[in-house]
Amino acid sequence: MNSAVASPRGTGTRNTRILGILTIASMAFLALLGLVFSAEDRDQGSSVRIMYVHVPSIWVAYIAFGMTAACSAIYLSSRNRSLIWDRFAGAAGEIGVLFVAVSLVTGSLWGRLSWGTYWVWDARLTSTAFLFITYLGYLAVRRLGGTHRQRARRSAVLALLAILEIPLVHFSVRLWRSLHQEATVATGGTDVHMDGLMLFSLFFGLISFTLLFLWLVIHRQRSLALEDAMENRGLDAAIEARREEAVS
Amino acid sequence: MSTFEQRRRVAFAVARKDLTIEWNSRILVNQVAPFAAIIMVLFAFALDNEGILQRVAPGLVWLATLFSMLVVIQRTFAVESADGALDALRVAGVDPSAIFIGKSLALMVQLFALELLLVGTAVVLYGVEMSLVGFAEAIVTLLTATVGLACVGTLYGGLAAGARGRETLLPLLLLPVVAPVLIGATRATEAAFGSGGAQVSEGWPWILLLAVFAVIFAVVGSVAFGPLVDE
Amino acid sequence: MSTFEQRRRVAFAVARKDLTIEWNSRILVNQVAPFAAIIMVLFAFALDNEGILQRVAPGLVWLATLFSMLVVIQRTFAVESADGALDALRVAGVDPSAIFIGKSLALMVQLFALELLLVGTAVVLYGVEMSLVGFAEAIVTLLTATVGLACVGTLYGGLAAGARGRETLLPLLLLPVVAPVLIGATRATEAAFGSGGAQVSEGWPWILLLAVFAVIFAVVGSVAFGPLVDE
Amino acid sequence: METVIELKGVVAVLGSFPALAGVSLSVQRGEILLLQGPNGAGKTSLLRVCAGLMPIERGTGSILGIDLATNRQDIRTRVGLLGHTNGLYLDLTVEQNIQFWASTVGASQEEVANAMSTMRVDGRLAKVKAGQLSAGQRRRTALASLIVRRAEIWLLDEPHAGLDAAGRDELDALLRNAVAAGATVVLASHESERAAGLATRTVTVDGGGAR
Amino acid sequence: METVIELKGVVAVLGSFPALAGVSLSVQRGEILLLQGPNGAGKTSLLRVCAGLMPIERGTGSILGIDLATNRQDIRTRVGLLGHTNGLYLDLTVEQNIQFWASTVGASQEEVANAMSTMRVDGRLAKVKAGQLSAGQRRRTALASLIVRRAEIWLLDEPHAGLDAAGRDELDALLRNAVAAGATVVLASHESERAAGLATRTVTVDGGGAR
Ligand code: HEM
Ligand SMILES: Nc1ncnc2c1ncn2[C@@H]1O[C@H](COP(=O)(O)OP(=O)(O)OP(=O)(O)O)[C@@H](O)[C@H]1O
Ligand SMILES: Nc1ncnc2c1ncn2[C@@H]1O[C@H](COP(=O)(O)OP(=O)(O)OP(=O)(O)O)[C@@H](O)[C@H]1O
Ligand SMILES: [Mg+2]
Ligand SMILES: [Mg+2]
Repeated sequence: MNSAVASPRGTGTRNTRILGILTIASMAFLALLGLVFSAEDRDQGSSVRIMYVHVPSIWVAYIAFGMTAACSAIYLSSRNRSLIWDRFAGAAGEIGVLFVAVSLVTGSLWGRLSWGTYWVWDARLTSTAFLFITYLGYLAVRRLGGTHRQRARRSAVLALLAILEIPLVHFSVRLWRSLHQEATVATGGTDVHMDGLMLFSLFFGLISFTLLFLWLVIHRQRSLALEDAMENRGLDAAIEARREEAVS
Repeated sequence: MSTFEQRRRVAFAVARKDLTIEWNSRILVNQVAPFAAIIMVLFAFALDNEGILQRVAPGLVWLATLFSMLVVIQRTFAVESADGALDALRVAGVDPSAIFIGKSLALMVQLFALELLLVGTAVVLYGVEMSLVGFAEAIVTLLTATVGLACVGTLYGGLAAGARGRETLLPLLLLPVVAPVLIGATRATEAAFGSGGAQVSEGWPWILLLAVFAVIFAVVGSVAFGPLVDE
Repeated sequence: MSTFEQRRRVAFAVARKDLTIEWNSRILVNQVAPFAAIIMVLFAFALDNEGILQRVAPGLVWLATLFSMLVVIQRTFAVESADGALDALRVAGVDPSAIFIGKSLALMVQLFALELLLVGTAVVLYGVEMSLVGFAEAIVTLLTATVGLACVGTLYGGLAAGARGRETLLPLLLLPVVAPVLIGATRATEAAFGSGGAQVSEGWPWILLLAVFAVIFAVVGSVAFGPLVDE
Repeated sequence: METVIELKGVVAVLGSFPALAGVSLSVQRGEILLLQGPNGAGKTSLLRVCAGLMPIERGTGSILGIDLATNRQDIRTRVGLLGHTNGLYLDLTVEQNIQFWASTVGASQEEVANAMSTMRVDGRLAKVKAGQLSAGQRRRTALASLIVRRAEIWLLDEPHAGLDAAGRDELDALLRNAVAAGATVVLASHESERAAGLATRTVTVDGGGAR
Repeated sequence: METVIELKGVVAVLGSFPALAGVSLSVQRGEILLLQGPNGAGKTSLLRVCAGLMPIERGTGSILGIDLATNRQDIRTRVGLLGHTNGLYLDLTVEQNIQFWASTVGASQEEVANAMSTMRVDGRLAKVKAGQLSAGQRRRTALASLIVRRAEIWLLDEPHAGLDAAGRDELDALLRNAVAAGATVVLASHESERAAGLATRTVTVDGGGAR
């Protein structure tokens, strides 16, 4: 953490640059897979290609929110309450929100193509929207103000509550019979009705999006650390100025 | 009695102050707008069965506007009474009708921004396709409805502001009065959206109704705000 | 840490205080209840075409409950922060989980009364005919939904109470969380009312969902209220 | 001598309680009148009646020659009241607060700057939101925005409360200047030594009456 | 001598402003410590830190031997704070307010009655809603409900403000009694003469530090 703080030029290190190159390469390959190699779907035609963005991005969002919750739990249970966990939680939360947004947008474009409408009030779609809003609320609470520790504790508790929304989203299709695709991949069953390359592309998409996520989170965490450090330095100056106020 | 020039100056000062407060606190942008969007989602969720939703979309836009308006008005008067500023305004001899006009103006700006967002959401979510005339009609509807809503909201908001338990008095006073706006704006929006096969031309009489409402409450408000709030 | 006995005493003291405040000010009876009734009428205005209303009556009951709940919660925390009493509570070292339980209890009582009224209105206005089992089911639905709503409302109400601009943070936090209650309670009520040919027996799984929600938020709230509100 | 406040047998109620139970009082231009009396005596209510905020139930009164029963709106443009609360917008900065009051009465930028430096809420504080000020700083801001309103009668409810030692002296000087410029001051206070040194006359309020 | 408050280099921030910029202070049991200093100096913030209400950003501190950084909830059960606001429920009567606080700590009916008569909010006032009281009567009610909370350290922010002459004397007597019974008092005040007579020691707070 402190290496990033020490280098004033940016949040990159050698390792993250490697990660970044990997991410870009795998993204490029994913584009090839999705747009060129994989076949059109029998029913959906070319529009099925949206899947390689839509599905990995929501799964990565789950991972992100899971990470937010895990880091929050670690923060709350650790003895020394290191703020690094809070920053990881916050960074993952922000990027998770981004990925949900991507999934919402691609999903509704896909919906336009395959159902003829951008949006229906189906359980999966609605619960995804609620998930999005819940984490917007989480980010709003992070910005409520107070000391870093107040922010960390408050938002950690909220993150642990918010994660409860994910099972709701995931199982919503089964709870309420809905238009949306039932869970076909992540059911744990054996009867996966997807062509091999499609499945491979999907999982490859998951991997590349996860790489992208990790890359973003590390940078975001470091920039948050820099912000905190700046604030600390600002506090030193502010304390000096405050002492000068004394009339003596 | 103050001159016209004075009154204009004070009204603008009040409006500027309210908008500055919004600018400083960003409540509308950060919180009311998401709230309004959530309301639309909740409605949809509670009511969606068998395609009811598409037909009632314009009604939902206006219901969401009304509920968000309640929040905005409460906030705009909470700001006045938090530290007794309303008393200070009254005792500064600021002309009540200027206060009314100023606060209504600020409320109009905020409401209009909110409605644009809501209508935009509805257009995107429900796949509404509007003609150019329909679009113009929608804008005119928003404008006239907003003026009426802002005036009546300010009037009753001011009345409720003094009372203990204002969180609950305001909706009680306000909701019955705005029912006509709700109907008129919904019908006009239906015409603009073409929901349920409505024609664009069917909207104008409703807009007229909204305009009449706006004028009535702008005038009544300027006159009645003093007596209602002051005593 | 306080003993169980202490905590119980404090929780009851807090609940009694909140109910006394309601008794002294009669806000619920005089203002929230009429507000809720007006909401139901407004819905009817905005939505009534071709018999939609009858089908969605249970949804309307719960939407009206939710919106009134927002008002009641805002009021219950406005009372705490009007003169800094929340600070006083905190510095008196009153156990946060006791505060949570006490305020939730008081909120439950108030919400339950309100819901009885709303359901009664719906039954009378829409001519719902319930079997005895349906009636029992309706009551159980009200009870379980109320516990969940009161707990989650108190939790987020407390969080929002400290913040500037609390009028609007609360709905943002609250609405996505209560959506499951809204669905569950609506479906259970539909079963109890027999709306759209629903069977009474279809309601119980939903009631189970409501119960799970209530338990989760009662437990989570008791634990999380301190950290969320206190710091 | 010109009589600026004239009350005869004024009764004013809060709810059903007669906070003022028959007050007669007359104040001349240029006086600094101190209202003293125990808690709940009716000092605040008396000031609010004089400001035209509280309606009177019985008796008659006139402020600056304007009738209290019928013309309260006109009275208000000519008096200034500092109550127990400060009347600030907590989300506006100190400067924005004072600017707002200045623009309602048409006061100049110079007057604003003067008022702020008189009450020493300029410099760093000018850009701080009123909601973030300390208690005394809020009181100072309220006084500064009272200054720009240029009242003919200053009605002050415990104006010293919350001010620091220097602020008290500044306030006293301010009031003496205002009186020298033709204003009249009525203030309620429990700090008898300090206020007695400032006041030209003392009236004791008790049980809703004045002596 | 037992040290009940011990602060070392405490920094506490409001927003991003260091309201306390390194305060060191130690208070012994039985002292009546007066905090003096100009507006905005940090007196209120210091009292709130000692009450466990405001978290500290840097430095260390302990109250009654309990660590301020980790154990604020435990501190709060043993101190009592009267802030600039009164912490009353405006829709409850005076008696109901005090009863409520009594029932949170398990105080008896007798203690309630005693506290009410000590601060003279019994009789007619007992049944008046707190929201309808005069400023001084509210302050008295807040003090009465502080009495029933039986704190070991009393933290008082301008407790004299708003009280009438008799009330000030009653408050002084109350504090002296509390100290005689083993409590410690820290109070902030701008009324130097009155407070200096009461205090056993004076500390000047300025620019977020204490001397
Ligand atoms: C705005 C519209 C949409 C939203 C918000 C949305 C949301 C989601 C979510 C949250 C998941 C993850 C489910 C989970 O495993 O927990 C998902 C998966 C999926 N979505 Fe969508 N979706 C939308 C539109 C569509 C459309 C139009 C299609 C295709 C017709 C589609 C096809 C899929 C598929 C195939 C999966 C993978 C299912 C699985 O194996 O679990 N989605 N979507
Ligand atoms: N609704 C009511 N019912 C009963 N008594 C009331 C009501 N409203 C106000 N009062 C009483 O009216 C009086 C108001 O007095 P006022 O505020 O003018 O006193 P004050 O002289 O300013 O006191 P202080 O020095 O404490 O500020 C108080 O005694 C209060 O208890
Ligand atoms: N968000 C903020 N930004 C800038 N300054 C702030 C902020 N919040 C608080 N302050 C400053 O912090 C200080 C708080 O001081 P505090 O309330 O402790 O003073 P005090 O000694 O009690 O003063 P008083 O005698 O006026 O009550 C004030 O100077 C105030 O202006
Ligand atoms: Mg008074
Ligand atoms: Mg202070």
